[in-house]
Amino acid sequence: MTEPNEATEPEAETESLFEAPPMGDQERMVEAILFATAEPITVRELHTRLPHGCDAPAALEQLQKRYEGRGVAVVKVGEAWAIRTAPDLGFLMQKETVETRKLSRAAIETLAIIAYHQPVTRAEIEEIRGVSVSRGTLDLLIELEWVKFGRRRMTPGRPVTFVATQSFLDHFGLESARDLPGLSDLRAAGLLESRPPPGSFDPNGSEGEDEAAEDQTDMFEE
Amino acid sequence: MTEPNEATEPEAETESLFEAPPMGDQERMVEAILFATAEPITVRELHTRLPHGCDAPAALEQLQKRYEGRGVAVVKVGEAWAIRTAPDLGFLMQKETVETRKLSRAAIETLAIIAYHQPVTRAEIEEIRGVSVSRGTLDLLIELEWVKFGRRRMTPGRPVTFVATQSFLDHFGLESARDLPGLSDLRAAGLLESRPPPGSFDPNGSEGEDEAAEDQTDMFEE
Amino acid sequence: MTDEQWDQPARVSVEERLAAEALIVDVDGFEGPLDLLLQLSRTQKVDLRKVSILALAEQYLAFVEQAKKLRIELAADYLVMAAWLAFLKSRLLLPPDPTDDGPSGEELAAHLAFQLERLEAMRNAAAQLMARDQLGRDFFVRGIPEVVTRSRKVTYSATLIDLMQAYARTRTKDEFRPFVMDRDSVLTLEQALERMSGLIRFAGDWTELASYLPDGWTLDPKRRRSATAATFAASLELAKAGKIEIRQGETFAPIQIKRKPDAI
Repeated sequence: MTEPNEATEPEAETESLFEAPPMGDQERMVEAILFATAEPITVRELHTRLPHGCDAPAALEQLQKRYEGRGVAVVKVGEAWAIRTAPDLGFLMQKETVETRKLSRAAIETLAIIAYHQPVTRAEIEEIRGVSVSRGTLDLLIELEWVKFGRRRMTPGRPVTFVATQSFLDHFGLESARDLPGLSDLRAAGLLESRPPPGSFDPNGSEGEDEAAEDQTDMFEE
Repeated sequence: MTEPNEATEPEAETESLFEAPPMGDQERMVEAILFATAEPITVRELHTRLPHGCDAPAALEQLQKRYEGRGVAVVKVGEAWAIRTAPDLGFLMQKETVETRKLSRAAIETLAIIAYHQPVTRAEIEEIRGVSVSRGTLDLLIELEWVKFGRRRMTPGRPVTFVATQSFLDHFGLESARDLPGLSDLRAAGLLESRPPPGSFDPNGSEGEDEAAEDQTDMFEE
Repeated sequence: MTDEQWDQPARVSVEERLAAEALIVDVDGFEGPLDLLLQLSRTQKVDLRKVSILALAEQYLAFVEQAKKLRIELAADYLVMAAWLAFLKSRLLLPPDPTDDGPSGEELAAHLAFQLERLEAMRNAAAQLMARDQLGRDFFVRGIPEVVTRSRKVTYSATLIDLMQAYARTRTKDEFRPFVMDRDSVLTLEQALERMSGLIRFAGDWTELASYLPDGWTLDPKRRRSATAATFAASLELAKAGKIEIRQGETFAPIQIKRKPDAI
């Protein structure tokens, strides 16, 4: 291999016994090296690779000009040089895939309870479902913007309540939460086979209607 | 940032419902995508990554012209495209050179037979070489990703066939299997025909021969 | 090759031996009989299309003969080829037998010539292929590939029906229980047996089986049926164990049981 230091000074070329390749070729060579090298490459390293007498800085400068406005650019990274994607095209290096999943059973049940019973505390949801509600389930519903925090309940501990959102209504094609099919509709649709346990609360039934209505108005005031 | 003179072909855009970026931009985008990867990229994949309405083949054609005579080249590899350094500059890349395992004569011949006769069964390879093909030879070629299984032959026993891969084309700088050196001469000389020994029971039968002929055309229709 | 071959006595002339060695030394290098034939055909110094198959067959047979003299073990396929070439040679030399409908010597020879030509063509093709510029040797891929980040966006879907079903599910949960046999009206054999084993001690004389039915199992027909069946089965168990005797006056008459005197 040739002595790298020699070639760093352009004057050396003229005196060199070896004819340096034409600048156009030097540029090609630098281009190929920058393309193929696994790391940014310094001028010194370029000189060790290029034929004797080459002027790497000049070739780099030309190459950089040539790539101006192109999809990739010749850039200086610290002391070294590399070819990089033009900054405005970074978006091409991302590939977004959209995957549609069905809501888990726990999530849809929790969502249904919130929709029918809003505002409802977590303890109440758990009481209705008969199992504890995981943090993740509520987080997911909040993230999906189908559920949000409502007012705190004025009971000991001041528990936070959950309510359904406008995007929930939009997603399910409902004008208002009042349009949610009532238990009697569910029963008519064959989804509920027997009467609810005595004393259980039917949000759309006569009992508790006042409360529900009041709460639901809250929802639309926001 | 864009080069205005590049947007010379507006016909395609005007008909699209979505405004496609000007051709100059499309070319930049294709350039950025091809530069960013070591693997050849298919036109189909380019379309999934480019904005809607882009004409990747047209952009590729322009890009290929732009890089003519440069240090890197835009090359077609089967159905895909890639940027590779110009072969005459290989001497600059000692550092990048990959030490490839030296292939045995049997492996090289088997590879050539598969490339020129594809799709080809193991029995046919053995018939051509006059010796049995060791499991290891085919395994090695498959491991190198130069050879893969093709369709089964519709003859008794439904033997599996072998075909050359895109990596094979990429490795040997071939645009397609049609560009194999000397292919047309070999075909003209009848040396790629499967010719059963006279008087022997022909396992392929006339049907098989038709199919073989058809397969060879397949290869060139790609 | 092993020393043994170099120590061969002077049974063959030096010239012959050198010629033989030239082949023998390479015998491992041949990839089967076809390869050997191709190699031999080159000594004819003609275009492969004009190669004399007859001469080639003779060369091959001479080679095999020599190998035998030198006591070199040839693989079976070399010998098979030798036999086939001897057959081919006779076919080529003898006038064709008009009654034989098999392929003629010429046809067989032509096919062998084709095989040799094809093998040579593939060899040349392989050489041309390997002489091409190769990836990672003459031309190179991008050294710093940029990672395409794949972001996955997950959207969730749910319909109003899903919601209604989910709500219905939570509201019916209380009434739902896993399917089990309703055992309220079932008297098990075990229960009957336990009861009878207790009572039988106090029964000195023949008693109707019906009187052993537990209280509260005689009015409801369902319960009575179950209790009767269990009690009857229990009585059979006890009889089998030798603790009681059973009798029935006639078909459908009441069944009566009595403790066996010696049973506790």
